[in-house]
Amino acid sequence: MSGRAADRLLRTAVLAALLLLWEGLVRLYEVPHWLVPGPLAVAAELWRAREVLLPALAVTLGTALLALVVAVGAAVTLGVLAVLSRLLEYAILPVAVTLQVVPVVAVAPVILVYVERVETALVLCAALVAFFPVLANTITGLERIDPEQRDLFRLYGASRWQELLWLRLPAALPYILAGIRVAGTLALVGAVVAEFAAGTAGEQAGLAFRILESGWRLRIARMYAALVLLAAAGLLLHGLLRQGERLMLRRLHLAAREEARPSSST
Amino acid sequence: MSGRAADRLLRTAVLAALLLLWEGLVRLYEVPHWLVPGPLAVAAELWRAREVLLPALAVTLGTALLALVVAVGAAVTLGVLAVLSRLLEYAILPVAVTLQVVPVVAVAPVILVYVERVETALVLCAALVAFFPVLANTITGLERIDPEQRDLFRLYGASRWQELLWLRLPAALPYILAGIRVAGTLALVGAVVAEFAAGTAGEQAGLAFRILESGWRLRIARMYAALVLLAAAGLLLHGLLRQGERLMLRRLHLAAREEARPSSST
Amino acid sequence: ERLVFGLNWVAEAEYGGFYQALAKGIYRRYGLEVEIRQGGPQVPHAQLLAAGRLDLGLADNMLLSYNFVAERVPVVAIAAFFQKPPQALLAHPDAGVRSCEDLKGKTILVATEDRLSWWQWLRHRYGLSDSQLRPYTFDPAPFLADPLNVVMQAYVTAEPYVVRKVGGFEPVVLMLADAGYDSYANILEVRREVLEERRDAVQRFVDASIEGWYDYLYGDPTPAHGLIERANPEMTDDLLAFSRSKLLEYGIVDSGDALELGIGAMTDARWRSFYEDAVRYGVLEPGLPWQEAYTLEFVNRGHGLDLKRRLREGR
Amino acid sequence: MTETGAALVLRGVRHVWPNGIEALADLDLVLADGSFTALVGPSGCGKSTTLRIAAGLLAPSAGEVRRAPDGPGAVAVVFQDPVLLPWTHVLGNIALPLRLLGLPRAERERRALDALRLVGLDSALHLHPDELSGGMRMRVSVARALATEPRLLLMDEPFAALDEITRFALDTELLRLWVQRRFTVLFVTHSVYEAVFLAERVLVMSPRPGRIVREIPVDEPHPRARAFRASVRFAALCGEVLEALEAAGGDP
Amino acid sequence: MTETGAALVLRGVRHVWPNGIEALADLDLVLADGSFTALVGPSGCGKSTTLRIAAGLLAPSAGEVRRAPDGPGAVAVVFQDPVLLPWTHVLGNIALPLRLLGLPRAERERRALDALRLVGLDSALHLHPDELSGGMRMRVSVARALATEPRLLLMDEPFAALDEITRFALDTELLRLWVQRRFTVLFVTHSVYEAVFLAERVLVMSPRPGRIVREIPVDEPHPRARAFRASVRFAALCGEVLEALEAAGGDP
Ligand SMILES: Nc1ncnc2c1ncn2[C@@H]1O[C@H](COP(=O)(O)OP(=O)(O)OP(=O)(O)O)[C@@H](O)[C@H]1O
Ligand SMILES: Nc1ncnc2c1ncn2[C@@H]1O[C@H](COP(=O)(O)OP(=O)(O)OP(=O)(O)O)[C@@H](O)[C@H]1O
Ligand SMILES: [Mg+2]
Ligand SMILES: [Mg+2]
Repeated sequence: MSGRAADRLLRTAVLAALLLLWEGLVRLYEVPHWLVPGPLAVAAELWRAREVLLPALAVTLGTALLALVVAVGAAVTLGVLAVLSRLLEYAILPVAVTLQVVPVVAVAPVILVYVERVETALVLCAALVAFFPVLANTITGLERIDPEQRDLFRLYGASRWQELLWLRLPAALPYILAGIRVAGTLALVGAVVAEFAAGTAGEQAGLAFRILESGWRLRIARMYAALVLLAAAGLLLHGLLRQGERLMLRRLHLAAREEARPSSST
Repeated sequence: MSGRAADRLLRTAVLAALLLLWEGLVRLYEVPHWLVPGPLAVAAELWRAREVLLPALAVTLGTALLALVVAVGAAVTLGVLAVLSRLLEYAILPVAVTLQVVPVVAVAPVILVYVERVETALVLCAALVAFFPVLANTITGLERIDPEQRDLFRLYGASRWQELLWLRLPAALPYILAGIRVAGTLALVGAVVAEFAAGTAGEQAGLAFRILESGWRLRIARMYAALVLLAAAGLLLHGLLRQGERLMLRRLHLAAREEARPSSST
Repeated sequence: ERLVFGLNWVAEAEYGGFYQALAKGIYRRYGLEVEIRQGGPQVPHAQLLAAGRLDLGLADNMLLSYNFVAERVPVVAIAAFFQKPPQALLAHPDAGVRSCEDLKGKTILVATEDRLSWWQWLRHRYGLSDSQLRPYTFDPAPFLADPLNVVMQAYVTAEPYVVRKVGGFEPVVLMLADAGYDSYANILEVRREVLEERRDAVQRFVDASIEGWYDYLYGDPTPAHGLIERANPEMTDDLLAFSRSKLLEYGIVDSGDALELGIGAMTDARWRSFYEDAVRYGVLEPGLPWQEAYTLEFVNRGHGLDLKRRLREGR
Repeated sequence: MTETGAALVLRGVRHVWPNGIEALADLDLVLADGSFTALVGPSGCGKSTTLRIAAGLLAPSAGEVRRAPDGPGAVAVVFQDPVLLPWTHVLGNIALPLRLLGLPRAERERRALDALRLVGLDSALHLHPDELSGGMRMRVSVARALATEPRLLLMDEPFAALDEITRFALDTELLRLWVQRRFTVLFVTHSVYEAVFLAERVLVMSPRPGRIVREIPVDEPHPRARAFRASVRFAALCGEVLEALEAAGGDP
Repeated sequence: MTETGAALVLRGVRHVWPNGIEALADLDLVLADGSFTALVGPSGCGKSTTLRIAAGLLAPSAGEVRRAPDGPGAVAVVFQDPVLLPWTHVLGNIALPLRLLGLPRAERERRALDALRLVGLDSALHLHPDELSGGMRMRVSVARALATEPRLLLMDEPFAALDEITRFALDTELLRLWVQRRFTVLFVTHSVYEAVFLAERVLVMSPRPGRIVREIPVDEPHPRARAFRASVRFAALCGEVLEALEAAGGDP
């Protein structure tokens, strides 16, 4: 069995164990079904409600992905600007922290007034949730460069832009990518929270609506089914981003190499 | 004027400029006061409502700080465990991503049902919001160690724990601290969101309650006053964490040194 | 005897009777030590009630009561403190909206939650469409930003006050009750377990609350208002007085069956007809044992009618 | 040489890096216990790779590696780069392996200070690596290896960053220690003179792929006097190594 | 030496690091345009610090620094560490300064390839720094500096990580280039032999605090033959430098 196959097996086994634990706990403590249903009940409901939940997932995922792109684009741009000029840093950081700290429900009304399309408003709200970790990591990464490498650039008269493009950005990549990985899941939860706050229902209803609806109707199994879908989407997104991160860092020879090592004896 | 004083002056000037811009925009576009009030109106309201808002801020800040401690503790512990054992990693990451992706309002019922004290429930909810960036950065940092330094530890028969304590953790510190900085602001917004979900009102009401209540009553100036307080708290927290981060990294000789450099000629 | 009673929203005049009962010691007189817990927009009220975190709670409308049955959650409705739902639509006087017939073509702000309840009634009765909807976040700003084209949902007890104060105009009010949405509101719900084990205490709570409501509506509301303001400092005397006057004006608490049977009154006919409407509009599934959603054994006894008479005469 | 009683045996060792570069091909190397061997070869021929395989830090693509004794503390390596931990001072860096090996605190301090004195850095005790010069860093690395008192010492150009005087002083100290403790040494150096002055035999590697092409015994008894460096025999031996090196062929 | 026509002048330069270490005290150094100066001194005496100040990368605590000509491209530095960018290959690393200096693509490639050939790495063109041996990395760094064709070349132990053969070959190449282009060289080395073989004069530094204590002219004309290394004059000069170095005093 190859290492990768073994890895996948282990991963699946752990997941199965977690689900078993969940079912076991629910049964052992006789947790009522309308509080926390067991995974079997949730799975059954997931199957039953698939025609409602999957389109909702698609809507939310679409919002989240768009928001991720917007958030990463904005955060990296702002991070670059903040590092390029102290003046800009002092302007950008307070605004960024403020936007991060203010809950979506409080900004949603303003956004809804000024943005005609609800879909656009949702993307904006979700992006607001996702962008700060990327910004923070980008700034940290851009600032943590090797002083000798920087000397090299100074020596040959590099402009700030050249230093940025050929030194700071590649050197900051591990930080930026770690931030993007966090932003991926945040964009997803941001999309849901935005849906809560901005409230769409009907045919373009996202998962948030299904979660709320199930909550009000006390169809908790369905609510958990929606949450499970959300979690699955989150895991998938996280896994993809992590994989992409690894590939990119390896390509750029920035990965912390794991070399083949001898076993203890031999 | 010393560099630091100049710096502070610049910072203040930029902040003042931002406020001026805000007031200017509000006046120029005649934004109605019940949509976005100008900073002057907000400042007046802040002063008027100080006896309501300041205690609320204290409550929220208390929740946020506790949540930050809990989140950082949990995230670093889990990050360490995930790096120590692949099995644990496969168990921890899905759960962590799930908890990150599921909105607070959806987990709040379960937490509120099982946790007797509302304050404790609030802290837990806020910690849930804050902990993922620390976890992600911790894992990234713990995994990105210098292969030669690792060889050194292997050579002298270091146990996993020794490697962790004396190599991985110090080497990961810049990542962990960047994560904590993000977590600080997230804990704050998390506290507010948790207050929404747990719905504490009355005497121990935090800022969330003031924000919502003012929003419905269209006392938007008061809502903005609450938001301004929140933002100020966020900025303060962020600034403190950033300063602490710098000091710590400098003490450990992990900072990217900025040396005195000659001016272009001389 | 201790009872924890959860509100489904933050403290306001809509709960005036309960606060009055608390403030004037009516509960204590009935041997009860009642703790009132506020709710809020995202507070999982129903789940807290079902899980036993609360002994008694309030349902916003009858749909929730039926949902308890549909999902086999052991919670029952025992009294309806609002005979009419206080929900309404608000329009600018110049928007040309005089009745629900005029809503066609208007943009309507409706909260997500309400799209599953009264919006279905409105939509079916007046041939409206989902495409008219925009989100309502309980913030009237989007309405005020474009009052000639936008119609906003509202609690008749609160938002008209805000609109008048901030928007500077007296809005047209369309009561949803008049549009055929005849749900009870502020429905007192209790877990079956509590009902069976502490039947007597529950009855005393209902009776004391009814007295509280009569006292609040027809007596001096100051004690309740004091408590409400303490619980929710954003409340003002002004607003509370406004809300209370609307409760009286629209007969939200005391009208219809309640005039005969006392506050809290419920009838089988109303529960049946609402369920049938809900099925017709696709909100609930047919075939539900809908009678299990409620019990009439605690109300309809004319409790407090003499108190009401005394209060009115005293004035 | 027999393999019994050998401190290190590499048999038919081959190493191919993931990028396809064949760093070593069929390399045989036996170090008798207590012997002092120098390894020279052109840049990029595979000396560092050999050392890492010998230390057990890199698994060869093929071949056999044996160390006796083995286990933590038996082998010490001076890497080509200093490989210091930036977050602790010189003393902490030197004490690290001693801590890992579980030595008591007092013993750690004594050994660390001894080693620091040996490399002439007792005054830099509390400086951090980023406050040291290149040569000082390398000396810390040497002190760290010596402090563990290993049975097998693998050194990758330990003194390349040092001036002639310091270098010679450290050469002499190393020899003194070796005569005293008789550990086994594999010493990679670029200085032919250093190799001949220190070692009992000099191995010459050739590149592409790396293997050992020449073995030159240096039969001068230890301790060696300074006069040896001025002797005709020394010059002749250096000449022989240089010739072998030239024949091995480097890049330029 | 007059200061007019000097490529580099350091006057009364003093440097104290933030931790209080006085690395340089009242250092005077004048490099005539087109001259070749070697700088030797015990480990930690301040050679690298001097070079960084000379290059304009570090502001001295006191004193005056002048370079002529100055500006991007006029000065090139070979740092003591290779300082390569890990995310680009050898060619990219060498072409980087040329790109920063705004040279057209074709010119960049030509110069980079020439420099790589010079240091014998034309076969490693597309390898990344983490795939190179220590000596190869250092040669990339040298090639990077040479490719910019600077007027002032500051080198900090550029060949310390190289074997004798490669080192001598590169010494010779460097001299050939210097004779051809007549740029100014300040060459820090630990090899007294290398210093005497290459330079027109050898400066000896003493530590704590660092200053120049001896200047030894080497009046052998360039180009120098291999025979110079075997001459008695060479040996005598080396002896003189070694003596000065010993007098300067190092750490051990
Ligand atoms: N991590 C690596 N990945 C790929 N190739 C490598 C790696 N490390 C070394 N090499 C290649 O292996 C060969 C041998 O490298 P090694 O470091 O053993 O040489 P060396 O003899 O120590 O050279 P030097 O004297 O320059 O230090 C070189 O050709 C180099 O390009
Ligand atoms: N960044 C720094 N901070 C503090 N002290 C430093 C720093 N860099 C160097 N030093 C100190 O300055 C002195 C001179 O260092 P420098 O690197 O110039 O020595 P060097 O002559 O190049 O030595 P070597 O031959 O070992 O490279 C040393 O004593 C060192 O401890
Ligand atoms: Mg090597
Ligand atoms: Mg140096």
